[in-house]
Amino acid sequence: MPAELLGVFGTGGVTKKLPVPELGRDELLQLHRNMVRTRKLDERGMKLQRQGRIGFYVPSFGEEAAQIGSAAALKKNDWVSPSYRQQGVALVRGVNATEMLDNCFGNSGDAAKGRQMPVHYTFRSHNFISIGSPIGTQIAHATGVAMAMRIRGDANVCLTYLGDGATSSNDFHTGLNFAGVFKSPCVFVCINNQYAISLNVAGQSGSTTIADKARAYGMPGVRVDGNDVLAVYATTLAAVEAARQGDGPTLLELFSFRMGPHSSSDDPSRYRPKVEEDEWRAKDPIQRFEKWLLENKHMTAADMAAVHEQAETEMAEAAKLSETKEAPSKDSLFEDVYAAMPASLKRQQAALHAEGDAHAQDRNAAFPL
Amino acid sequence: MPAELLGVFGTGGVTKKLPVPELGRDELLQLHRNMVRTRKLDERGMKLQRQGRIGFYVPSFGEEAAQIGSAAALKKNDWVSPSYRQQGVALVRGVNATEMLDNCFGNSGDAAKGRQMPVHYTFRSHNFISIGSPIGTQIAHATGVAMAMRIRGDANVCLTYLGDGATSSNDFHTGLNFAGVFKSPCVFVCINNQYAISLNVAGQSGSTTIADKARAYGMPGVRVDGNDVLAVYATTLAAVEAARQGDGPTLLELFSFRMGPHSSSDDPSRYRPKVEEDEWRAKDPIQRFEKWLLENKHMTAADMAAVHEQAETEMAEAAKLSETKEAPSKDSLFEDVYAAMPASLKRQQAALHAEGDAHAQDRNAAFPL
Amino acid sequence: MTANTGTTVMTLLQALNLALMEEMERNKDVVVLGEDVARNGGVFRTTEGLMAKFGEARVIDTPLAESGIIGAAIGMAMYGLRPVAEIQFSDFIFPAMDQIVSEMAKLRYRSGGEFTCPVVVRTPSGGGIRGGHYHSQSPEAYFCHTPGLMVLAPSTPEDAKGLLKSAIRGNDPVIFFEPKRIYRTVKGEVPNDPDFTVPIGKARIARAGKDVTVISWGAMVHTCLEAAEKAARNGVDIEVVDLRSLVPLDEEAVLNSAKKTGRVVVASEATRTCGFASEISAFLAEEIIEYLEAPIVRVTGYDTPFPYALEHVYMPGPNRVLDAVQRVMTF
Amino acid sequence: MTANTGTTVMTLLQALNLALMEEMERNKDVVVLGEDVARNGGVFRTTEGLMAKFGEARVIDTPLAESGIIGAAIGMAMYGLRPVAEIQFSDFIFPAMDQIVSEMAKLRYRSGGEFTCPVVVRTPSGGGIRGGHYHSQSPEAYFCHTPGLMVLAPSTPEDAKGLLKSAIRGNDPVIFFEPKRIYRTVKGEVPNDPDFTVPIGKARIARAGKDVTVISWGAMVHTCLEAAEKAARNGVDIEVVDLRSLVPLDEEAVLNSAKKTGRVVVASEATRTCGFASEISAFLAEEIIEYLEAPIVRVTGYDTPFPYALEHVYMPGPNRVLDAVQRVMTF
Ligand SMILES: Cc1ncc(C[n+]2csc(CCOP(=O)(O)OP(=O)(O)O)c2C)c(N)n1
Ligand SMILES: Cc1ncc(C[n+]2csc(CCOP(=O)(O)OP(=O)(O)O)c2C)c(N)n1
Ligand SMILES: [Mg+2]
Ligand SMILES: [Mg+2]
Repeated sequence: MPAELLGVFGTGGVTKKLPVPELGRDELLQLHRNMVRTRKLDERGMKLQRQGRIGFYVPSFGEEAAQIGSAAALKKNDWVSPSYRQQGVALVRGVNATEMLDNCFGNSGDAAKGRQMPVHYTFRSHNFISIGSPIGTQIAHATGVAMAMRIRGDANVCLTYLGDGATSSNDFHTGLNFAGVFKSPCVFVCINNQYAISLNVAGQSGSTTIADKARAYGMPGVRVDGNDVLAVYATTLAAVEAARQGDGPTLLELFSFRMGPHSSSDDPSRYRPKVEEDEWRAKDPIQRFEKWLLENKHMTAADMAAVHEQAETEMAEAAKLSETKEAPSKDSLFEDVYAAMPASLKRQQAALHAEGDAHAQDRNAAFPL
Repeated sequence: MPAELLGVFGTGGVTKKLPVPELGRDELLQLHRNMVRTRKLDERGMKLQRQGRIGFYVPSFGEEAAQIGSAAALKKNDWVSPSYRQQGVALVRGVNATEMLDNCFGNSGDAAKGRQMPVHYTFRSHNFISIGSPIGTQIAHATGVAMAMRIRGDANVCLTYLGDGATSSNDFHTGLNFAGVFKSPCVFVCINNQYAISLNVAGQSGSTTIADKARAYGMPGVRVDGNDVLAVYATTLAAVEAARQGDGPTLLELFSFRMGPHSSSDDPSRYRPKVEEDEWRAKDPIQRFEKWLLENKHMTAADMAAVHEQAETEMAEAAKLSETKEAPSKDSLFEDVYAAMPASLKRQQAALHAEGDAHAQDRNAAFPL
Repeated sequence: MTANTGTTVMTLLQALNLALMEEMERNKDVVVLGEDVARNGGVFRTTEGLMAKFGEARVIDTPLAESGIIGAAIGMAMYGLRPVAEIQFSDFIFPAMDQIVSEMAKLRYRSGGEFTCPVVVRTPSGGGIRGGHYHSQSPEAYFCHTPGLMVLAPSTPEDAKGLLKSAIRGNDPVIFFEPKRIYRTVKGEVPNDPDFTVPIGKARIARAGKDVTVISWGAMVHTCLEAAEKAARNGVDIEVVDLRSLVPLDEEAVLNSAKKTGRVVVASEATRTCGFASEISAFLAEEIIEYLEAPIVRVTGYDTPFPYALEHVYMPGPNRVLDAVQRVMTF
Repeated sequence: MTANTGTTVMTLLQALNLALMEEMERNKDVVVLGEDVARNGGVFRTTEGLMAKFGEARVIDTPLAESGIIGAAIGMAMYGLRPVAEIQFSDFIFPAMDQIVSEMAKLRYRSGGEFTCPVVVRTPSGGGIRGGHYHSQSPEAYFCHTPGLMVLAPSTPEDAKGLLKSAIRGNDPVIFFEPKRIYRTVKGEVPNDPDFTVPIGKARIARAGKDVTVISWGAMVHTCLEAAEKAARNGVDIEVVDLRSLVPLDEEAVLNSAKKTGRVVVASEATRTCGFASEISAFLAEEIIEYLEAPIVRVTGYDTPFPYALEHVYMPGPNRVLDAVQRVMTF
């Protein structure tokens, strides 16, 4: 029997209804605010890309509930091992939008010193691990972090994010298998947005659900309506606290939909039917939560409009700020390869300096793709 | 609920009893004969190693039922993608012992031209794929072979063997995942001998059984008493025929025990209790089958003694024959890297020839490990 | 259908697509597999139209696992097919490294020739598209160091088509590096004959010259040609050798050009230490050092991960090649 | 407990075991993980006694997955531990290649120094134990070509101990190749001082000489020394440079010796094309070609997979080194 689909709102194919989690009004509004901020950040990111101001962007449209609900279940000392579609999670961790857009602009304010493509963030002070592009690797890191937490005797938890496509990766298998053996305090959050670029999840795996895969590792698998922020929050909290108490890891499947393109380079009309997109637009996680907030009188329509407007302004201003910062220095190219720069790199660095500005022409060449 | 343990003999923790498969007397005797031949071949291999006549050996003591019963379920045009502990399977495929021992001696009669360690066989004409040492890689090959069978429209099946340790490998995951998606005519036979060198299967994975892992790939998982040759035969046959008919792959767990050391280099007393070995010696698959054969009057004790004696002689003679064959030629070092030898290798080959016998001393140096 | 004679001008990407079309047409054992190759036609559109023409059985969207793509391709090849596997970016080839190094490369040898592995692994490679760390690397040296593999890196539409066709028809595993930076910008005449192929293991003299030999491959060949044009204006006559095939190497072409000019520069985008540029240099220093009038100078990427914002500083442009030429000319 | 002064004679294996003991004692963040390392003490017994002394929490038998071993070690290192991961044979490092190349090597750089990755990957390497294809390879070049990694390859008990301790104390990821062929056969004096370390990035003159420079590392150093003794009897004075550290390279030591003798041989077990021997050769041909009196000759394994029955033909012995010496001496 495949895993049940859990939800609080009780719509969208949910087979088992959960109680409303105990959250104060401030906490509810905080969830809402961060979902809206995530949406606005993504809209800004896509706009900057379309305007040619940044080179690339990866929106998380439709995955706001999955991100915000799960990240809200963590404590400050917990760790996050993210994939590249987790800007909402970073906001919850306390990162500000400028820090993120500095990365997208690849400027000297970027913690990664402009060395990575946009959306490949690193926020050490927020226990938010540096993001790489290779699919799945972060899953095994999460297990390692969690193993270390246990070895150190810290009552912390590591939560990792992965896509449905990432369930096929080598490190999904090793990460979950190691965590199952060592009962590591780890929560594996798969945001099943049903697509890995053009491949539908049905082509990704023969298993009926992703939560079903947990059994292979001796851990519980929980399937949740990923567009239901309250359900996401409640189930993640349960998994996180179980891990914290030594009960071992959980695989959480947050069933959702990638409402936008895979990235700014992608054109979904090539591979997925418009009707599917329309159907899921009706399940927009922000709208669903707002409907519930209104019905339960936690907010008025005016409150909501204000939140949207504030978030819009926040992101516009962050973008303006980031855009003014200068590019990283040439010297930064050679730093941080090793703790100390070896002789060979010093020579390479010196050679670059010796070139002076003679090669400005090379450097300003437009790139063809 | 974890997978049930199926068996015909009905002993050794079996939770669900299977009917005796429909097999004629000749077929039953054939199973018995091949189990005994496997045992005798392994005894000979270990002896040759202890005597210093071959450099290394990997016995399959205790896994005779698992190998013979499963391989007997295949047809001639089916393929086998083996790991390094499948000498019994090769015997069932029609390989003779000399062909195998030629490999162990690394002589010029070896199909692999003496290029691999002992027990790394290749038998193309028996659809028995070349064995490598890396754990797990053969699993993905099996899926590829099976995908090709479907693309070609051939009603063949590919069966692959893997250990309990191999279930942790990258290619277990990718091999089963691809097969689940493409419904490839493939049977994954995991001989769970409970050890991966020194690691007990409990340390290998958190899942309760290996068969349980099938669910992650949307395929049936079947757990069988691997020391019960009739149960192994019946369940493998069912899986093979399902695959042949287009019903997709199966993961079969043959629950058994590695009665010997991991290899001739290994000393199990360092890591496993003697009582465990004693307990499993009582479940010796050959003895159990012989008991059943006697009880059901398919053979007499005298018949059995004759089979043992013949197999003993067969292996002794095969060893004698293999030992006389000469070493591969120096030139063979450079062949088969590519379909045609490139200039660089021709130069390297010429350089070796130019050395003449001047370096005989280098070559005869004793190796230190 | 194009005529069997004459040529057509097309981009490198179109040439690759055409090669796949023709080989799939010619031999039904040719199958294509990889991530997003079927329905989406490849993220770069190299496999566009293949699924429509040859069906889902032969053009296969796989799950997201490079190890599985290559592992399955090896199995298919053993059974008799000729799989062409795509690794979406060469940066993502590493999850498949075990299958490539331990299995694909060694299968023929370790089975005494019983099993062969005619798999072609196509993979877009190199920088210049603002792809940062993981969409820009040039990992060819890892595969050149692995006996049993052929390693190809064309730089023109004609060679791209001709070499890909040779690779698919051949009986050895091939890692085929596609210069993604110039997929669409470099155009050229490509023979229409569907049996036109380019032999593996033969270099091409991209520009004849007498003063300095510049050896390169892939997209960097165009950088070297640009440098050569500039140098010509200053009276220095550069010979540009486009290796096309790294393994097997056209030793003769390399030796002849180096002997002729006595001055050698090797240019490559890859990181410097243990790159294939070092191999060429070592080969020459061992075989014909007595002909050399100057150091063998390597122009390469730095020994750092591939950067994003400073990509244009990192990647060797024509002026960096010219600096090296200057060094060997004035030695 | 040994005294803090003086030395003790021991095997290379014992020296490695002692280094692990001492560093685990010194810093409780040091943990050991790998296949069969705990209960079994490692298939070569390098980790023998560690579990008994430091417990199962710090000496960890992992499931059979190199990718998981390295992936988990990276996570541990990010959290603040200093994991020492064992890959049972260096031939089996390839399933972990993605974690090593894409993550371990790039983590510091791509996070602007926010995250570091002080993981030491110990792995027995090289031929000579009749291990055939998959228990004999020398894959160091793959890692030398990967910026961000340090690559060490000691040849003596003293260096084995001192370098392993430096690696564990350092803040960079290290691939530590252990010369398994000489684990038990090479013995030597090892300082008792638990704070004795050998600096990373410094070569060792294993034998001073004036006629020819022979550069090597790992077990091959002993082959070169044997060749040097033979050559000495014929009046040829070989200087043997033991690199110990491939990345970072002691450029000065290599340049100085090569300049002094003007004749260079580089010897390595690994396959020839794109091996680290080629890198040394290219480095010299670029930096000091004007000092060289002869070709730079590489003595290496052939460009084939590693064989079994003909291992003794494949592996370069002292006479093959002497042939190369002869070639550079008589040029
Ligand atoms: C190892 C690897 N292979 C291929 C890619 C190219 N790629 C980038 S994202 C992606 C799809 C990922 O899908 P999923 O895991 O579902 O995450 P989502 O993008 O839906 O968030 C692919 C194939 C990659 N980044 N890494
Ligand atoms: C990738 C890889 N890692 C490590 C090894 C070393 N090794 C050889 S056999 C083995 C254990 C395999 O256990 P299992 O899969 O249960 O098979 P069994 O030996 O029990 O038949 C290990 C770790 C290897 N051959 N390949
Ligand atoms: Mg997805
Ligand atoms: Mg086992």
